[in-house]
Amino acid sequence: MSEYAKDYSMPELMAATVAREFRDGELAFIGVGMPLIAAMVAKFTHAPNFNIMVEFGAVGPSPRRLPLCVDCAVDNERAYYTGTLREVVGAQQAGFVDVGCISGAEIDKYGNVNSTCIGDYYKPQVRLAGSGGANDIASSATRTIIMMRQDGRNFVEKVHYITSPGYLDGSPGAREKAGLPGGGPQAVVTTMGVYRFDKDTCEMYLEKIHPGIKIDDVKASVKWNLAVSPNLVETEPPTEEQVMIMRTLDPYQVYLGTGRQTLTGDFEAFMKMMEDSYWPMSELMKKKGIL
Amino acid sequence: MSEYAKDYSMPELMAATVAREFRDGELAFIGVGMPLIAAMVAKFTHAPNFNIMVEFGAVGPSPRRLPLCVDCAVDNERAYYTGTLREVVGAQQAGFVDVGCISGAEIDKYGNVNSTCIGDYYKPQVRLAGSGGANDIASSATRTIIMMRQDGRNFVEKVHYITSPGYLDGSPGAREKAGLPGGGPQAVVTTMGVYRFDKDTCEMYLEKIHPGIKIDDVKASVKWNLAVSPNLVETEPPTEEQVMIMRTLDPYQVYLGTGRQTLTGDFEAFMKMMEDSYWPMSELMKKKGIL
Amino acid sequence: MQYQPVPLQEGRAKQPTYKIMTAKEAVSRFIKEGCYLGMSVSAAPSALIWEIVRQKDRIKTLDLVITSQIGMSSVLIGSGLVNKIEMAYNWGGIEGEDRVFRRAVEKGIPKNIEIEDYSNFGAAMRWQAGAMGLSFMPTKSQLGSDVVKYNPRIKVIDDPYTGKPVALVLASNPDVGIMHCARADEIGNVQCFGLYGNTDVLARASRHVIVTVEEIVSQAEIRRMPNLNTIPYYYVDAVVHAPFGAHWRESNYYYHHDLAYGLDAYRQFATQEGFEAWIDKYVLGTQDWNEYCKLVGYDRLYRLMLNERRYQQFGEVR
Amino acid sequence: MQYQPVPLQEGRAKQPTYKIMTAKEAVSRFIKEGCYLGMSVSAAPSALIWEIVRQKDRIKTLDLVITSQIGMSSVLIGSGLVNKIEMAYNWGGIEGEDRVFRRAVEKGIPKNIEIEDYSNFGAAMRWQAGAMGLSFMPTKSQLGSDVVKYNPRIKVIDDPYTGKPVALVLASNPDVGIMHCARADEIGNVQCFGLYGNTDVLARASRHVIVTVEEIVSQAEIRRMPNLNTIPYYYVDAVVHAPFGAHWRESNYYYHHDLAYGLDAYRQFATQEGFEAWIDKYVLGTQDWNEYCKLVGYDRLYRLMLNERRYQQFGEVR
Repeated sequence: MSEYAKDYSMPELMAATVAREFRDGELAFIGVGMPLIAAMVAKFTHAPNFNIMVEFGAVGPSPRRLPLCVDCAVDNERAYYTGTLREVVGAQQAGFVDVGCISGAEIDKYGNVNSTCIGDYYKPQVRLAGSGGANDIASSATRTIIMMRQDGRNFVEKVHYITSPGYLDGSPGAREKAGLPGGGPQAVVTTMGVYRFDKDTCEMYLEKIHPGIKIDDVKASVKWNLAVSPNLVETEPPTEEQVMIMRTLDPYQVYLGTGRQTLTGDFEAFMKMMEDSYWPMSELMKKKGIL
Repeated sequence: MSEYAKDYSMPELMAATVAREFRDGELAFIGVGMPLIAAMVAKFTHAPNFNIMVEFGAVGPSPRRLPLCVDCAVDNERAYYTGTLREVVGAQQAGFVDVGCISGAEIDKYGNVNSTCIGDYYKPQVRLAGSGGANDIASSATRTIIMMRQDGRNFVEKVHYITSPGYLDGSPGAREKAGLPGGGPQAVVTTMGVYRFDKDTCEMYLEKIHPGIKIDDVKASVKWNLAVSPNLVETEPPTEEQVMIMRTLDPYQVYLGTGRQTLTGDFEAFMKMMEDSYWPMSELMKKKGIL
Repeated sequence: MQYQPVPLQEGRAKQPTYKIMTAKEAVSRFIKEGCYLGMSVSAAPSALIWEIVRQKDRIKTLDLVITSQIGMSSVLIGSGLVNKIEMAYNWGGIEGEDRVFRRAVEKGIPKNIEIEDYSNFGAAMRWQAGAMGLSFMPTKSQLGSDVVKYNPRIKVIDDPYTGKPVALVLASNPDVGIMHCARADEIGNVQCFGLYGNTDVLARASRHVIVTVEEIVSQAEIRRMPNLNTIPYYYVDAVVHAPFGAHWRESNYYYHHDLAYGLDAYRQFATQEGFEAWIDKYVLGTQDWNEYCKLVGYDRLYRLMLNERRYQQFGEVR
Repeated sequence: MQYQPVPLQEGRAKQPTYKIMTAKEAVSRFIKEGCYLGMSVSAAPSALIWEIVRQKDRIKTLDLVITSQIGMSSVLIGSGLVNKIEMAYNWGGIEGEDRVFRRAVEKGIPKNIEIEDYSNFGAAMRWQAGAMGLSFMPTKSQLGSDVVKYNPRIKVIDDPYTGKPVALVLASNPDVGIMHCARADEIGNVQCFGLYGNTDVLARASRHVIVTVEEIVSQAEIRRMPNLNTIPYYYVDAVVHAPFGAHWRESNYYYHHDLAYGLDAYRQFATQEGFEAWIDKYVLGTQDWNEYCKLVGYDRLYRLMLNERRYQQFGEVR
């Protein structure tokens, strides 16, 4: 077992925390960004038989470059299956996806997530991306992990628009009554801590708090009266190995830092990132016995 | 233009008659048996850009052996597409199939065909194969060609079971009211003649009579009062070339004669048929400019 | 609030583990008494059907669901295993009349069977629905016909968008799906070459899946062309290596239909005594598929293979 | 009785004729004013989108239908061509916030657009329904959410079999579907390699189909592996040879996403002036796709290709 890292960033802590939610042998529905990094960390540490599905039609890729989007050529690299969105989302609707990750701009205490608009739907103050696959994951994945920035304004009593259903109004069996096959939100991992949902009330409560974060700041950033677990613990830091894997896969911190600014318009830097990745990633896979 | 054949059989006449129903550039949904022979004759004579779809997932095969069934490896030979039944039948439901061929044990004057049972459905006197794809073709193909043996008992007032819908009760717009997208039966080609359906009454009438068949015999073999076109003509015989193509493709008369009896248990004869086919078929295709 | 998190549910995905076993083992493990069994037609899973007949005293009864089947389902029907068949077509194709099926339906020999009729597309869409976790699919087939009249599980509704009739078919999720395919790796990624009818959706709809294959390949070979993965590993429970495993039917690019044999089998199936003698010799008289192949003759099987390869080879135009 | 046979109907199948033409010709011929246009995301049909912008004075308005789109739909939106977009996602992915989309929706710049929201699966099943000639498909996505609340074309009904709610989505049949794929023959048989999202059903659902491809191949090459024919010829109207035709996005096995370029484009898209300057230079300032490629630089495109091929090549494991 690797030592805890002494030097790590908040995104790295979040990615490691999400990685620990993934179990060996599972099939996960993963978008790009931080969940993808978390998935690779899980596969390269405690879950070698963990495989991902990528929305636009790939299963079990084993890339040695950083995937750049959910329909990216990199998602295709040494995949078991490639083809259609309907294959992977259809499998999810039928119960074959153990876990999916989503994100959003707002969340409420029952885990309903908004990624569509702020303000009135027809005259939005801010128009956002829309559901993409988030609604599909939240509807049908056996469990859903939500990753969010917690900015003091986005943990709200009522979201402007429910893009991805959590436990809806929190009433018993609300998801089943709505016809939703999936299990609903399992955890929310934010920049402040880790939340779970109570099995009776379906209400979000704070389970873990990140190192260095104060409980009063957490409470102040939530717009409802946040319940806190009597067994509140500090979030486990990433291990050295987890951090090493993240930095091998994403050396420019495209997903875990400011890499996108660095690469804007810099073709040579981008090509160097994509070209240099082959050998260190191949070596890492060899060491881990990953095909 | 090839001369009319002097020597031909009833199945050869029927296959040639069906071949003439197929037009260049069309896409046809074809089972095996006589319709397949007719399709190949069409493609090798007047319709080089005519292609077939085979039910269990093949489009545009260009075989040099006799296909043996709708899910046969031969249907796969040099096909443009192979895969699923849903591709070909889904395309048909969406209107992409110009013409389909079906058969059955019984037919009524509105072209409804039975291939399911004789007698009560739950206690049948004779149980037959069931729909297979016949119902799908009859429902959705832009037009349907029906091939039948006419045995004196099977052109009936009312079929025991409507497996494949024709014009249903013959009332105006009956197919559309039932929700059927396809155009319905276009022609019935039997061992006695060729029938069409009147555009106003949807009733079957005799359009052509086969050489040597007597009109009274035709009428006697039909259980309703059969209408006969005032312009009744004799069915055009097959050309020498059409017959040559049929005999090249099916030298043992598996579909057009007694080949099945010949081949029962005779592995060497069967292998000879499958092996010897390569060269004459290749030569024929070369001559015809068929890829 | 009890601060007990929402409990984990069980997912359906099969794990990427070693899944190669014998037909005997796979049938023993997954096919129970009263099993609702789905089977492919392209290619026909003969090796598994033979093994089911060998284990018929344990299995006792089956409910079959097929789209079309040619010959092979009747081996189960004639063996007295089948209570019910949900189907679009069960007949002999080029081999002609299916006397086994007729005897069962018309005369209850060897026992009565219940039939539920669909069209091919209707039957296929039932697996499509099951594959996607839906309880039905709409179709325009079957409308206006007696297929709808005699099958209460096809519901004709007014289309909520157009107001016109549309026929819904109920999802089919077999307890076990059996199928013969071209190649698989050891964790159960399966390739079908050529036409494969509804094999893909049958695998997706079934709770357990047993696949026989012509060849076992490595995971790297699957990854060489992931577009050709017809059935990803998470659907598959068991992979059985059974070369010539679809005989007397065909396996695209491997060997074609043994028509001389099929016609001869059908001739013997004309009477129940003939059928039973055939089963005694070819199925119960052999211990496994390899013994069956020896009885048929590997020289004969090899001829069928050579002839198919003369005309086609996957990845070539011959 | 008039002895007039039932008249022949017109079928939808496109004929197996020579279909290769330029993007300019294909767009001119098939995309009319007010066209209901469907477009793929994997891969993105950039070469065709650029050409549509070049012909915008003729085309005037479009209604777009997508599942997810990253960047390319916004080139049409920012050019003022789009009246309405039916969508699951329209944003920048890794390139971040889509300011073009935001400006149009929030401020009506360059003009107001109407939005109809779905989930990815909901949007995909609309093309699935359209592909099969059905008017709707059922899904379990979207239930309980505001996607259903604000979209009257999603109907939640009680499932006729289970009594539970199920969400129906209305079929989408675009006037024209545009897509970028790997290879095609001259009659329009098309291969997609790798992941292709919903390209297959978009082609099947659309009344007219324009495909750009990396490579033109012979019919024999298609027949070598007919299982890889993603879009058979009867769906396709026009085949356009456009190597690198998905730039700045990726084309599996050919080249990957040009992230440095995409990030830079998005930086310029932050203002409408920046967007227009970019369009003037890269789209209106070039006559065709080859000129665009020259402007980007074939050396750069070649580097993207080499890098992709270092990691993957169709038919190999690298």
